[in-house]
Amino acid sequence: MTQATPRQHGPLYFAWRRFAANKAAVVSGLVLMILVLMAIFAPLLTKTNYDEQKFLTDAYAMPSSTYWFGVDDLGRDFFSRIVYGSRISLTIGFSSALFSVLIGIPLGAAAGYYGGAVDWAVMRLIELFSVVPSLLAAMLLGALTGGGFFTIVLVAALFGWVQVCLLVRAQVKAVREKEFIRAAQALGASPGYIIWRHLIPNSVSPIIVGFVLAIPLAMMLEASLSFLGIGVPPPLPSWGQMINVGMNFMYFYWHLAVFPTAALAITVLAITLFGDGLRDALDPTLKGR
Amino acid sequence: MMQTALELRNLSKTYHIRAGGGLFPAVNTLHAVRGVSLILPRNKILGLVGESGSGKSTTGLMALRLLEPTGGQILVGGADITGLDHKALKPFRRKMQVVFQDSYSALDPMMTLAQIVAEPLHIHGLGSAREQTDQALDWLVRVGLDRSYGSRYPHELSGGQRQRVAIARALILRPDVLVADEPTSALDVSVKAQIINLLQDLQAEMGLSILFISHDLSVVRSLTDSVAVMLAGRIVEQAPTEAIFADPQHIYTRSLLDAIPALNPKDRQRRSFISPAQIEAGTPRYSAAALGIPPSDVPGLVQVSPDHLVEAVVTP
Amino acid sequence: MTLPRPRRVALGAGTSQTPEIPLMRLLDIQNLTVSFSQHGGLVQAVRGMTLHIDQGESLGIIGESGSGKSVTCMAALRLLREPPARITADRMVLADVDVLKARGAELAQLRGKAAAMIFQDPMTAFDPSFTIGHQIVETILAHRSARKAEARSEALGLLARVEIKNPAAVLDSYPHQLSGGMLQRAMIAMALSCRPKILFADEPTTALDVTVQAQILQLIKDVQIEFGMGLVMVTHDLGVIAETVDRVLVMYGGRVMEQAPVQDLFDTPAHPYTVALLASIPGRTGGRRRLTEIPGASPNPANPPTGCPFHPRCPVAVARCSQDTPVLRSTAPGRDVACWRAE
Amino acid sequence: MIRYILKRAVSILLTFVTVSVIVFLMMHAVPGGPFDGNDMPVSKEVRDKLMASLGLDKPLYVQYFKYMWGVFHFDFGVPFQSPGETVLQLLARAWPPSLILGGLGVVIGATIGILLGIAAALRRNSWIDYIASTLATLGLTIPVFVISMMLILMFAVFLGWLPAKGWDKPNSWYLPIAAYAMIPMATYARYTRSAMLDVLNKPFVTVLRAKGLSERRIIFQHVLRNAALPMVAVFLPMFIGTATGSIFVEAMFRVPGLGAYFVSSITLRDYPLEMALILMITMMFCLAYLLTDIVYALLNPRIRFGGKS
Amino acid sequence: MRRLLKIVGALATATLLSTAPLRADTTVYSAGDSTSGTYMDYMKTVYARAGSPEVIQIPLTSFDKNFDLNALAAESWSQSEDGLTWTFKLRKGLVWSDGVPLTAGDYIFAMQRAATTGYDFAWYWGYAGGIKNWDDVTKGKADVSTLGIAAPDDNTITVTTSAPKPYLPGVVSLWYPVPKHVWDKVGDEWAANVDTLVASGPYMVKSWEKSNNSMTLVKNPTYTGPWPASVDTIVIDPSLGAPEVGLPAFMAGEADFSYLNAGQIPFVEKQFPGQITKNAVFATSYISFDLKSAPFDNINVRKALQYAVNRDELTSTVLKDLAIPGKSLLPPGYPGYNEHVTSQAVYDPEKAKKFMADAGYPDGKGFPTIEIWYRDQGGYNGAITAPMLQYLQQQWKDTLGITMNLKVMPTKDWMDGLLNHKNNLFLAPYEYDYIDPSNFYGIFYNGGRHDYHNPKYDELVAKADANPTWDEREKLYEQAEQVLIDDAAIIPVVHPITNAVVSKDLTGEGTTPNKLGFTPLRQLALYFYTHISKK
Repeated sequence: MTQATPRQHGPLYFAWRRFAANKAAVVSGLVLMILVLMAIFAPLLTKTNYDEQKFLTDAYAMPSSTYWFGVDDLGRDFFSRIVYGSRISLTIGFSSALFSVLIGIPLGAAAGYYGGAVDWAVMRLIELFSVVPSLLAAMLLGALTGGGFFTIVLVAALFGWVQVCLLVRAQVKAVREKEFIRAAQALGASPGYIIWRHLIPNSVSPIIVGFVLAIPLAMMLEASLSFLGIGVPPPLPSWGQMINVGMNFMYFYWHLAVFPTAALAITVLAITLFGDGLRDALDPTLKGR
Repeated sequence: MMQTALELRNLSKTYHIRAGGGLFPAVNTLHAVRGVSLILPRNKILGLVGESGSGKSTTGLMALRLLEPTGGQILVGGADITGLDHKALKPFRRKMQVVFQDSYSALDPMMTLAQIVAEPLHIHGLGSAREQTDQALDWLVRVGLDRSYGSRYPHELSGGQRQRVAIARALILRPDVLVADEPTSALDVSVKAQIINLLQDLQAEMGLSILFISHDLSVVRSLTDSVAVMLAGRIVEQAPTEAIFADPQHIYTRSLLDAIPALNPKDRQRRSFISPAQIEAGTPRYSAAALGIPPSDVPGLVQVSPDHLVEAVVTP
Repeated sequence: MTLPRPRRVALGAGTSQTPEIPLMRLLDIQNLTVSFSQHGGLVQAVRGMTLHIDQGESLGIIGESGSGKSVTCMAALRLLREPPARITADRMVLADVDVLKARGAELAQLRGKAAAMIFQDPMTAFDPSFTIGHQIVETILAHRSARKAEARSEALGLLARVEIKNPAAVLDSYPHQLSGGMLQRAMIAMALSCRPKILFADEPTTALDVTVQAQILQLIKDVQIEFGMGLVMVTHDLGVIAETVDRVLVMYGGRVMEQAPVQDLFDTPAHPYTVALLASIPGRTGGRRRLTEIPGASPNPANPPTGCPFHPRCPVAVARCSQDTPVLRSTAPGRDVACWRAE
Repeated sequence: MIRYILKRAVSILLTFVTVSVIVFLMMHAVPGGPFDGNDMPVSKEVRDKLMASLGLDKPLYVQYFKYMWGVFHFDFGVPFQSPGETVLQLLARAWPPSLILGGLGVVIGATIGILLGIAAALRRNSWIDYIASTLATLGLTIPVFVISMMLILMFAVFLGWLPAKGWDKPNSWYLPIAAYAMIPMATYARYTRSAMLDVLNKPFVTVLRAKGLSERRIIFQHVLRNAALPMVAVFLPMFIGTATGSIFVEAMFRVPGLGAYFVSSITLRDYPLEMALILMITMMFCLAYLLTDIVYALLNPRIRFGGKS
Repeated sequence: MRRLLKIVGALATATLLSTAPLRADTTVYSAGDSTSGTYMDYMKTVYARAGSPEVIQIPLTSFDKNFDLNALAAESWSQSEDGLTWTFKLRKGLVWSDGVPLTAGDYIFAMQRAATTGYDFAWYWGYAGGIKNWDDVTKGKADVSTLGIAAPDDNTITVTTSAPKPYLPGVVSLWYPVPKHVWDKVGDEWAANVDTLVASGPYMVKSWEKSNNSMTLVKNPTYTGPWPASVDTIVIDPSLGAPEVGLPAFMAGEADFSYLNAGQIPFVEKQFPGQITKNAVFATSYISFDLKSAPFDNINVRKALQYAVNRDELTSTVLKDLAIPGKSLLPPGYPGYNEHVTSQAVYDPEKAKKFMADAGYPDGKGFPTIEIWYRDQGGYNGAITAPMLQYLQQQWKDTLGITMNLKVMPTKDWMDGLLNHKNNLFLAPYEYDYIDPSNFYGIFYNGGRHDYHNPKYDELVAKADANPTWDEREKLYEQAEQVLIDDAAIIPVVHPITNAVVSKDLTGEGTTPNKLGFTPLRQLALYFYTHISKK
């Protein structure tokens, strides 16, 4: 009866097609995948653990065929530390983003769907977070909680959810006006059903984008907090902490600052471009460009 | 006696809108719908006609309780559903369904057609998941699609096909009343005819009662049994369809009919703008004595022939 | 009217123009093809379109969504983004200028001055940040050297001409403050501001109410005659065609199916598609009834059928229809049909 | 519109008060006080005596109201770490460098960023786009203190062209401002690009082309004007965010601005200064958002004139 | 000239500088400490003082680069028979820079004010000075007039201590005068303002840029005491204190010396060979335990940790150039430093393992995960703490099988944790205040800083403190330290040192190493600034 193509594809398939056409995003995705694999299989890639001071006599050694990224001030193979550092830094990024999303989705969905007083309350909460200088709050929280891994995740999530929440709220608000929501209401569906079955699946793009773009924010925050001394405690090799230490050696032992900075920059760049690609691919308003 | 599927009694909707600046802006009251009373008889199609802003869609949404009326009552099969809460309303939801104009926004883009059509069954917990899907696929066939469409997504379909899916979803619960809010205005001519025919067929098969909201008088003429014309939130004329086309009483109805583009270039005519003042001046006047009712300065619905109501001023 | 600046005259004169073309011919398109690259594939929206329009003539292009009628107009003014769009034609001359070769200022001069266009949705057609007056005045100033005050008073006159009751107020209004009908009038005024030789109207009344639609159509017809413009009315509504134009082009699947004077088309449609289309119009007669419908759906431009694009839905199709694409041929003076079965 | 502004003002005031309460409570919940010793413990009696002399022995709510009452009279107290002056005097002396640094940084960064963004949007997917995007992303991917360090090494240590620190000589401004401008530049380049693309896809742009306007006029008058609207919304808050001093840039270049006090007020438990800094920034953010709302309304005829839709 | 210098590459800078023409006035560009201090008044605030008050006021006594005590404001001093009262005779003819004579009353007043309104110094004069009634006065229990200090006449100061303090002349090296005649007019603010900041020392303040606490000091023309000013002008810029800033400034000729961080040392060795000096600190970084809670209430655990520290490897690798092994509480060269004590601080992993097993944690099994808390700070401590602790972390893990986490915190939090027993393991730094063993041993006396209570130790330290004979004192201190070692109460780890690059133009005693090989530099500010000359 029609000549429509026989293959069936969901909307996400077309998003994928659009994404695949974006070279920068695809390359970023590959880089990101390599980084994640590197983090997962760190023990297989490195000759020592991140905290083994095996090369004390070669401390500060420059990069060479033996030590690809050199040796740090504590006699540790710097390549091992960079590789293991991807674990810490990516974990901070991902878990902060996860918490951001976990806080942002329900609040954003509720605000967008119910509007009125709920929206007002959520917006005031967001306002609260947007007028407080985040770094100051981070330091205060750091002082309160004693710093460390969880403080960083907490702070990043605390200030990262706002973006996710706003994205989800805007999307839910837009989707809520769609007639299929009216149709579901006419069928007697409860608000919970509508949010769960219709609004959240249709907000998957902003959620994914919000999640991906929250990762680099958290990673950069980690670097900043490390600079202020509220970072991950040594000897855990977070890139931010390594940059902070390496800065002192930049005059001569440049490798101690350059490699972690490059690792952080490449990762953040990859995630950002990947996120941009995802947004372009998923955002229906930019469709058909 | 004719059974009533849906009855609206004196239904109205008022919005308060702040206008202007200053500390104490004037609050304008917008009467989107004022005192609309309508009866949709069982197994009939009633056309609700008007231009944008006339309140016809608002009336339709209120009839479905998707919008809370400011005043008046809604009766479904004789039962008053005006004040019912979500839970009490749910059984009535099964009896009343809706099809919208924009078929693209009417279907969840993230769901397959089978899921979309089965959703009413799912919400009302009718049958197992398998039965629900089965029934949904049957309905796809019934509205002229193929069972294989069940695994497709809305964006893969044409506008007409999507509207078929929307109709399937609306009718899978076998409702008594269907509110169709401009279901054909976004469609191409050739597809429009398909959808009108489909509605005709299903209406006849299922004994459905349809409230057909449209601004397109041509479609209304081909589809409906009777027509109510709305203007600025009021009904200004109501009559069997042919009576409206053959003998429009209200000047606004006449202007609407005049505005229909000619279907033959030979019938081209000059048209002029009809202002609200002209409408007011053109509102029919009837002698109270002839009608046997007390005179009044304000327009009200007057019965001019057995089924023909028109808004008119009753003069002494 | 002021003369165009000398440099542009020289540019215009320098472009290719063949002496055989009658002086009256405003637009001449031969074998226009427009395709879009999408997801790596190529979608042909217009396939071998040929049309012409002369001074003072009104041409209707009718077709369903996806038939390529709007794309044709956009292509004539080079308003499509290239890429993804790709336009080829044996000939595409608008007001003696080769549109496909025109660049930059020459193109800008073509637009608005040689040909103006009004669009389907007046609500999104104006820049929301500027007043109506500003947007009309800037159009005038873009094509003519005039003082701002002159341009403004001319804009005022134009608004009055399009039957806007209080033109001064509308001049200083922002788009969001006006109704759709009012905006469409303002858009017509803006289109007229540089006295174009040809006016493209792309579904100008689809977004409007019935009564407003009637008024706008009347207005377009009036100004077309008054300004002696050529008119290209693009629509899917046979009623609009019947109301406004002299000659009709029926498009389907990116191709021209039939061309005829409007009365002939309605009286004696030649192409099966036109016949079916006319039959499916609702409300022609009184009484509830089933309509004559055209089965099936419009062709998918990404995957068009071979042969005649209409053959899968055609009640009189023969084997040949699915293989060979029928060419548009003349059956009577001023009448062309692309159908193997048409005589 | 006045009503709209008043409504925003009230809501923002509410936010401000909430922030002040939360911060005050958090501040005092942090263990240790201003008089806990550095190298050797201070005896309890001495500490109590000193705490009492500053009213820190009173219940928290009393301290809060007392402080806020002072704030109401522009009395922010005396900073513990610099008791020779009032908090206001300290701000008056430490803020100007931050303000100049941040202001110039944002203005220069935003200007370059906007130009990059425009270029990138107009030549989408061309080499200009890629270079602009890379530059923009670089500013967001390398921590600003590393950028600062690289600038110092490059221009101060190895080339010796510019001083590595300080704020007293005119040429000591270049490097910190350059470092400072990176983030606004990156943010604005990204933002402008996407806002421009957004507007370029609007139907009215096609209409403008159909009217025969020159591409230059379309871009610079219409597209930019419409793209500016969402950009206005981020400008002021960003300005505040940096005009109050970047801890990092100021620390790296030893600019005598407010930056250092953010850290020291917290580590030294300098409650009056800590509170004043947070309140000040919060207040400025509040005002910035309010102002943004107003400017937004002024730029957007939809809000300015109300009307339909 | 200066512009030219900047354009020429960094390599040439040093050579060009050395041939630069002599300036009419000699100006030294120097690093300062605090960017945030307010009062240039040592007696008011020790830790947050602005600039270098020790250069503009004259203390009673002071140490030179060989750590010998010199008489400054005090011409002579004597101890009473019972050893409880000291009499200091002031040098005659000392005047404030405004011409008002400097009297004993200015010193007395400084101390009385410190006892009543100060807090930074409260512990010092009680603990180091042992001044009679000091603690009661600071706590508000006794009137200031009962304080054991007096000025019988304008040139005499008497100090009464609650126990004999043979080293008191060293302690009073931190006793600076406050100009009472100015204070009476403007109060504490006298020290926050150039106009009222009268000087009694070799230099006086000419200008003071409040925003970054940089200041210009010039010769005090009224100064008649020992150690007169040796250069015309000193420009002190606190921001130069950090090596990252100081070195670029040094290379640009904007500083006459700069401290170096570990990464800069090899770079400077190449660029400025022979110009690096090591500087005396006299500080100790040690591990301290909470002796009252598990697992460190078990002496075997503490001993195990003690024996598992390889100080020599630590300082030859991780802390190369930054520290020397810390095998006793006292650093080498410090009075009382004892080879016998240090010989016991050996690295013996086998012994360590045995102690661990004895404590019930063979191979660290069952040993809780411990956290070590350390302070977030800059300077030489900041440079060594993190690497040192990571080294220890790894070493203890390898040797003893125990897991240790690190936690850094601001000083206030650290002190709070230490005092309130919030953790059981700390890294503590201590830098001398006056040159006498009692300074270090006092940290553990009667609770002191660490809540360490051992009657035997207290008795030995008290005896040593009070004994007038140096040899006997030295023996008693040795015994006291032995108690600490036997208790394994602390683990001294390293003595930090600092490195600096010094311009060739800067010469004099202040920049030449002492007999131990250390240069005094800014660490001994008064000595340094009065014993340098600039080409």
